[in-house]
Amino acid sequence: QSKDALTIDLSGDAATLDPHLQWDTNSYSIYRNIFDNLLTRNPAGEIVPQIAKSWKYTDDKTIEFEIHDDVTFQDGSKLTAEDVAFSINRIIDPRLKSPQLTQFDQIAKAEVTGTNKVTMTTKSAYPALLAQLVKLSIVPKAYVEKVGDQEFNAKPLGSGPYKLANWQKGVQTELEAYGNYWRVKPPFAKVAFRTVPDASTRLADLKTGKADLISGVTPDQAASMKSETAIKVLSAPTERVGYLYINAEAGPTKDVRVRQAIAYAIDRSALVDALLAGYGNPVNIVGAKPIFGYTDKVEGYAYDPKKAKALVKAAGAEGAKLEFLTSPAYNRATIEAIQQMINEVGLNVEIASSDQATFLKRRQGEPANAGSMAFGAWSCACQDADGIIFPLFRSGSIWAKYKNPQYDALVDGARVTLDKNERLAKYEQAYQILKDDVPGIGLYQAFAIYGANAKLNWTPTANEAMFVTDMSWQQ
Amino acid sequence: MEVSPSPLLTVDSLTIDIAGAHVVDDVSFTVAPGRVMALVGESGCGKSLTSYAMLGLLPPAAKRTVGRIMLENTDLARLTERQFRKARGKDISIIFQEPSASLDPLSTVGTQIAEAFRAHHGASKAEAFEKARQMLVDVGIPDPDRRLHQYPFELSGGMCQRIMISIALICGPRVLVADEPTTALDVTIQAQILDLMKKLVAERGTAIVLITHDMGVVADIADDVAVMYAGRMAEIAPVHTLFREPKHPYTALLLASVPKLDHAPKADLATIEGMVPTPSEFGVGCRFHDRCPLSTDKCRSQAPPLFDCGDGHRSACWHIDRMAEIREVGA
Amino acid sequence: MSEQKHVLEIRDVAVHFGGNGGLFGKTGAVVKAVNGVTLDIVRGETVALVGESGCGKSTLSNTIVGLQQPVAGSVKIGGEEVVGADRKKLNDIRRKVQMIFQDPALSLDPRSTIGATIGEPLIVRGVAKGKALKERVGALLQQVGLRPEHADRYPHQFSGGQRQRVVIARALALEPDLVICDEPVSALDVSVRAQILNLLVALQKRTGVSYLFVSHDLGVVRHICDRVVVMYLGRFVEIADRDTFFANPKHPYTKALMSAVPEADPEVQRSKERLILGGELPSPAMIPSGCAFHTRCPLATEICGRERPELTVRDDGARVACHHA
Amino acid sequence: MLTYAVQRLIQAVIAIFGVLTIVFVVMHFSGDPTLLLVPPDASAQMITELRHQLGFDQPLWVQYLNYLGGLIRFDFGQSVVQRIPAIDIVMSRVPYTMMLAGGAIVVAVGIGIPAGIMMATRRGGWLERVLTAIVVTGQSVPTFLSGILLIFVFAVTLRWLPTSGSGDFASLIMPSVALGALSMSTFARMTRISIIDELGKDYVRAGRARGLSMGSVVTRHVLRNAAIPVITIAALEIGNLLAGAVIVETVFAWPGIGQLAIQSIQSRDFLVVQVIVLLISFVYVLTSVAADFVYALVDPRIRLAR
Amino acid sequence: MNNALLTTRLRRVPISVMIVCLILTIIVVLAILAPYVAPVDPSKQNLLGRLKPPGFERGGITYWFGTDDLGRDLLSRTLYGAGVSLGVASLSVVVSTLVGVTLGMVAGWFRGAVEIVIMRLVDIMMSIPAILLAVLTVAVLGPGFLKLVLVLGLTRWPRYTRVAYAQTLQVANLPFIKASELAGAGAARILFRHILPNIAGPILIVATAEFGLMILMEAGLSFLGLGIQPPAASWGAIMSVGREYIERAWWIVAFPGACLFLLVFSVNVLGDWLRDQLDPRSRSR
Ligand SMILES: Nc1ncnc2c1ncn2[C@@H]1O[C@H](COP(=O)(O)OP(=O)(O)OP(=O)(O)O)[C@@H](O)[C@H]1O
Ligand SMILES: Nc1ncnc2c1ncn2[C@@H]1O[C@H](COP(=O)(O)OP(=O)(O)OP(=O)(O)O)[C@@H](O)[C@H]1O
Ligand SMILES: [Mg+2]
Ligand SMILES: [Mg+2]
Repeated sequence: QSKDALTIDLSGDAATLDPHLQWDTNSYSIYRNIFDNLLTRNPAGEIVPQIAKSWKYTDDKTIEFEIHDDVTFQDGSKLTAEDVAFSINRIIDPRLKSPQLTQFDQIAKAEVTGTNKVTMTTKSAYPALLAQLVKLSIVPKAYVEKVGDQEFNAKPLGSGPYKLANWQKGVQTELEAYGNYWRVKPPFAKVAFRTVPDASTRLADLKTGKADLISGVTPDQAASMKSETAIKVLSAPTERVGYLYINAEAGPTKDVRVRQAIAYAIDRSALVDALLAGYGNPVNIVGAKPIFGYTDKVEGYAYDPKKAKALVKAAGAEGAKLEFLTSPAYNRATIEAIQQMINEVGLNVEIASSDQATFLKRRQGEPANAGSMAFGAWSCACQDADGIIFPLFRSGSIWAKYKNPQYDALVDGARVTLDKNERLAKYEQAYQILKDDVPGIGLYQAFAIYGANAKLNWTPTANEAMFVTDMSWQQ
Repeated sequence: MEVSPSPLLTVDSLTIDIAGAHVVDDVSFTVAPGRVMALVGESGCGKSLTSYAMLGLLPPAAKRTVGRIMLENTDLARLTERQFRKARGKDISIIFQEPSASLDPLSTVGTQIAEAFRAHHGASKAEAFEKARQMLVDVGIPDPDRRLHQYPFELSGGMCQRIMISIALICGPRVLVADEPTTALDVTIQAQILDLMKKLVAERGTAIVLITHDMGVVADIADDVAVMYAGRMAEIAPVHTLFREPKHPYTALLLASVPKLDHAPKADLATIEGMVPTPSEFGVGCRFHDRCPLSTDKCRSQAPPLFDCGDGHRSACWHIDRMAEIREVGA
Repeated sequence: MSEQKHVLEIRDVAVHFGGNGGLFGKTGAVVKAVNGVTLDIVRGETVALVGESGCGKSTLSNTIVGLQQPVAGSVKIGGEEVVGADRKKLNDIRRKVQMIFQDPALSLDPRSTIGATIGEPLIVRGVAKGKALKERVGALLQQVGLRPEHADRYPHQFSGGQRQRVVIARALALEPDLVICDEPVSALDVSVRAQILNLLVALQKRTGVSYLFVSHDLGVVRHICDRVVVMYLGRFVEIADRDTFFANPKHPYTKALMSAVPEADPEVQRSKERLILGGELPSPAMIPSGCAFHTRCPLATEICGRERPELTVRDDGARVACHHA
Repeated sequence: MLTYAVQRLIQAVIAIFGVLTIVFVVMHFSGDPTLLLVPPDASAQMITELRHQLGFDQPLWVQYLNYLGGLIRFDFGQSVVQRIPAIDIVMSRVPYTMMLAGGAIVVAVGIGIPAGIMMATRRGGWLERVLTAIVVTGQSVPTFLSGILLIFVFAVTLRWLPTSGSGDFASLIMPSVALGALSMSTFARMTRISIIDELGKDYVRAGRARGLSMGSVVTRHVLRNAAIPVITIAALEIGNLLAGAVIVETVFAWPGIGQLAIQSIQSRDFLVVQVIVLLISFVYVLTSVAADFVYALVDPRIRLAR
Repeated sequence: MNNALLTTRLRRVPISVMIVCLILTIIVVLAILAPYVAPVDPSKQNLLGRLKPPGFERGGITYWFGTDDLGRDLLSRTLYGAGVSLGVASLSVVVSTLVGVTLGMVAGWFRGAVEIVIMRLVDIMMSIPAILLAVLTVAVLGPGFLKLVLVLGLTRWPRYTRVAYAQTLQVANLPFIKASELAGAGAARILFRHILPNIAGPILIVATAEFGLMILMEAGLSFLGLGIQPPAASWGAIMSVGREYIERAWWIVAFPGACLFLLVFSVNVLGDWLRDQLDPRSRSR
């Protein structure tokens, strides 16, 4: 196929193309092709260099990066250590009001400490630092300072394989290959990311050839695509974990037996087989394989409605009303299925759906008002348990409706431990505590599912990124 | 009296049903070109329905069951809607009884008059308006240029009536059906309109069917008079004969009800006792029998046919010979 | 005559149309439909209002009952001012006055049965309801020559004359003090007309109702009225008692009117001499200077075009606005 | 006339101001966007900080005054999500919205009114039955369904039209049909009923009596008399089409205001919502003023002010 | 009323209207009796029996309408959904008609300050995106059936107001209204006895159109997670689920869709007939 262009349907437009502002999947999918990051992950999920050639910790809080010197921005100017330091300092500058600031707030500062050398200091020992830096794009200092933040957002300029050709807001973003890209030759001359919010329409686009690759395919769609020859399903297990939060601080679920009953009531494999059509793996913990800290040593709750009923009875909670918070952002069928499963063991689950903002306000607010349970699909895009169970269950965190000092000590400790094995051990213990206390239940590891033209070569990865350089037409 | 030429309009045993009753029953008359036939009768006796039937515009509730309406030799009822449309307004046109309701409230009167002309002559808008202006002058509406651009609600009742007249006359119809055309007009303008009609009759040989309650108007313009009662023809006669010598009790009593000049003001006027029967009460006999001073058993059981009394005078009464008794009652 | 007995007092009423310019500046001229008229009607009196079509009779009628706002003047019914009255006040005043409209077809609600229409004033004034109402409506229908069972029918099921009688029945239902009759009998055949006129007279004798009677039929006017007012282009040109009026009409327009009345006798009618009015018909948008009638008047002289004659009292009590009569 | 127009304009400004105020208060009342912006692992303290940076921790009236202050200078503020001026975001969608609304109006009026006329004048015929079926279908098939059905039939199966997109005339057809269908039904039925209401009147008979065909009577007289409810509906539908196209725009990937509105509401992108609301209320108020004038134009008996 | 009259009246009801009434009655009765006539619990899931076609049999139960994406019986859900859809639609239409028409007539009749206040309020209400109001009501009050009716009623009444207002402006000028005023009829009487019947045609059109629309709006809100809360069903909600499976499982949209079509059709026919009843001219046809 001599097609020189690639068209990708995304569910939405990029909110911003300034990589230091919004970080949502659609924005990320697009601007990640315009910018290079300091670090990245290889297909196996390991953290590997990108703009940084190498790095070393000088002490617990200081890390020194060596920068590639053969990288140029798309305007031809050279990428230097200045740019790297600038990028780091820019994102942590409160004046930028970056929503991503929260991910980098452990960084105190970055300085140029020699040709191609940048030294970064963190506020405390921070083992997740590298995982977070995977998300840091390098922006050209001179250009940003010249045009200002707003113009930079409209006409971004990076050192990545593609440069912005035309951004029709809400319609599509067209990129064109940057010929002098330092790593590889970009495989397509042009790439267009179209905004197609409706999944059925994206599939129709793919079928008619209007799109070559579509994101956000539902498991049911994937199942039905299998019979077609011109298109194919691409999928990859991700770090995203489907889980059920259970309020351990208020309502009927304050009783641990009720929480355990819920855990016994859920038939994970039925969920995965029927609703996910196999595009998911059951998990026992709130975490999936690709994350650091994942363990299969913690035994989960097997599906056992009898035991569940007994527990409900023991807790005297038969017919207790449980409020199941949700929003349209979450898969309705999954939620209804869970509701039914829990109802069957003698509880009375009522779904309370509201829009996402209201949902978050309740979910993150006072325990008394935070419902009895909610479904979630979590990814911190850092592939680290710290990014999952810390915010979810550490007391004081906005998501946590759970308090256990022992657990808090473990996850706090893991946060500042650089030694891998020590951290792993801590997380294993933490997961064990979570299993016993059930402030939440891991349900399954989610898959990223894409639909593609049968002639497109691409292997999606666990981090849900769409690197165009990894794609190509079959010869 | 000269022998009338062959009739232009022939209404032949027209019968109209509403809800199963013959509201108009077996009505026949003819009008020759250049003649004026006055149709008089009790309010609600079916005059307007008859006139709608002549134009093929009966309301949906009413059905013409029997009878023909001939314009010269064409049976109007046999025409297709398309052919009939071409005839309406040009061959036969009508002045409706309630003018304000019959004008489109949201079109200027000029448009409505001109439209009638353009429908048949395909004239340009300007020409048609010029013609309409002329019509307004003819019917005596002052300041025609301004009036043409006014809406019906801006005109007085009499003016609306004259607009209706203009619409009916603008194409110079061969037959004109005028349903109480001058009720809203003062006598000077009424005279002017009647003169206009007379001119049409004399110059173009238009045949007019004039429905009116004003015996003065009948006396002024009609050549023949047809008197209807409860949907039936009671009497038809040349105008002089009718006024001098009515041969139907109803006609006689009707004429007696006209206020006389010597009548004492506010003293009771003569009326006809009783009420017109409703269609459901129409019996087999004479429909006037229960109000008629001459009524006998025969009247109750048998409907009188139209008897010919000579000189074009016909009357539907079993007791034409006893008419003198009525005149005594009336006096 | 004491003031108290005046059912209706009209003072210098003027009604104009247009001028403030429609919607899209299609201003046109101001139509001075009624142009400063003054009239009193006492209890039990019938005043006829005659005049050329379009001279402002209906407009004046509408103004009296408060359906039209005058630009100047005052209208009092039973001593209460109509002009500028608010809804509530008007509603009170309207207990005393009713109107028979000129267009029966348009003044009947097509979606109400005529029984409901005639019964409406009785219901809203709390006069009758239920069975009594039905009977009252039936009686009214009978009085105007219709039948009680007609009460269930809708306006479109009636003939023109029948509709006119419905309108009359509605106006008479409340037995008001004053009835404005705008051409009440023009669509009726002579025998029904006689019946209605008898009814009006009987009612007057019984209740002392006053009528303002707009009509073109001078025979009817002569029969029913006590006083005659002649209107020409928005002004009164002659006011006289009936007998004086018919015996000795004075204004040239009145004379022309009289001569145009058709006689209900073909011999007489066709041999009659008529006084034909020549000249341009003036428009109410451009009322001629001086005497409005001078453009058509056989007696007109130079002064008529210059000075407007006022109504002046003549020997026999008639008031006439003419320089020469 | 002029005074009326001025009065009406002042009222319109007050109404728009009212809308802006209500929406402002109510939007803020329902929570701010900070929670939606931050990554899930953000700490409470970080959220507070960002909220402070974005200014959402100020008292409502301060935020409101700031907003008004900006408005006076024609500064509509910046989107917290996209970080560009809210007015630019909305304006970039306006052409698409106008295209789609225009297309839908063409469908709704172009089919609806003639269909209504046919249904009124051909009562009892087969044509009426067919049209009734179409009209009822238009009314009872939800847009989210009709949209996807159209795509499957005309784009995927027949390949006559593009599945989605916003580039050309071809891609405008299906969204216009899907969006206009419901309005089309309303127009058709409203036209039909208004005409039937008029057909019984005497002036129709009078029109035919002067030699006009039923068709000419309808087009020249009845339509105008029947126009007022249709005009009312038109004014309502125009507002509706502008704002109500959420689902159609989503299904056909049409980048209009409706889609933007729902996204902005959901992401609590206040200032963008405000601009959209401003635009919609502007259009709506304008059409309603226009409708009021047209009433008086169509029916000279209607006085604009009493 | 005597019997003869009754039968003649009945005989005059056209057959189409009778059929339509029958359909409506059946739908209403089934909606009310859903708990008794539904073959199975409408929220009983069976993840292994999902998306089965009509006529699918399992465990001695025949799924006449097939099953949905959670293996629930579509027939039962459609039956239960009828109640919700009908309830939401009729309640919200009744509420907004009552409020909207009254306000519109009052504004058109009294004019002046009342008119300005009401009509500007209408402008304001119409300018606020309905979806915003919906989101907010749910945010503040939480989801639920009555709140849904409230939201729909709240956002839709201005439409009726505008229609009623415009029609009142026109009708108020007709002579027969003046005549009624003269007869002494007060505002209430004129508005409800004379103006209302004469403007009922357009209002009935809006109301019947809205009736169908409300069912669809509820579906739209369900689509956004703001409508009736699962597992309760409504036709709209079932269809919005079904659209995802339109190729694989047409029956999910087809059955509730057909019911909706029938309902809207019946309401339209009935509305038209009602209007004819209010118009004596077409009634005596
Ligand atoms: N649409 C209708 N439905 C039922 N009855 C009707 C209808 N139209 C007319 N009628 C009845 O038919 C009869 C004749 O009506 P028509 O209008 O012909 O009377 P008319 O002689 O013109 O009376 P008028 O002198 O009062 O105008 C009347 O009794 C009337 O009540
Ligand atoms: N609503 C209106 N707008 C503008 N002009 C009007 C309006 N109503 C009446 N006129 C004008 O006022 C003048 C008087 O009309 P009015 O209806 O009072 O006459 P009238 O004396 O009742 O005549 P008729 O005997 O023909 O009914 C006429 O020139 C008419 O055109
Ligand atoms: Mg008649
Ligand atoms: Mg008049």
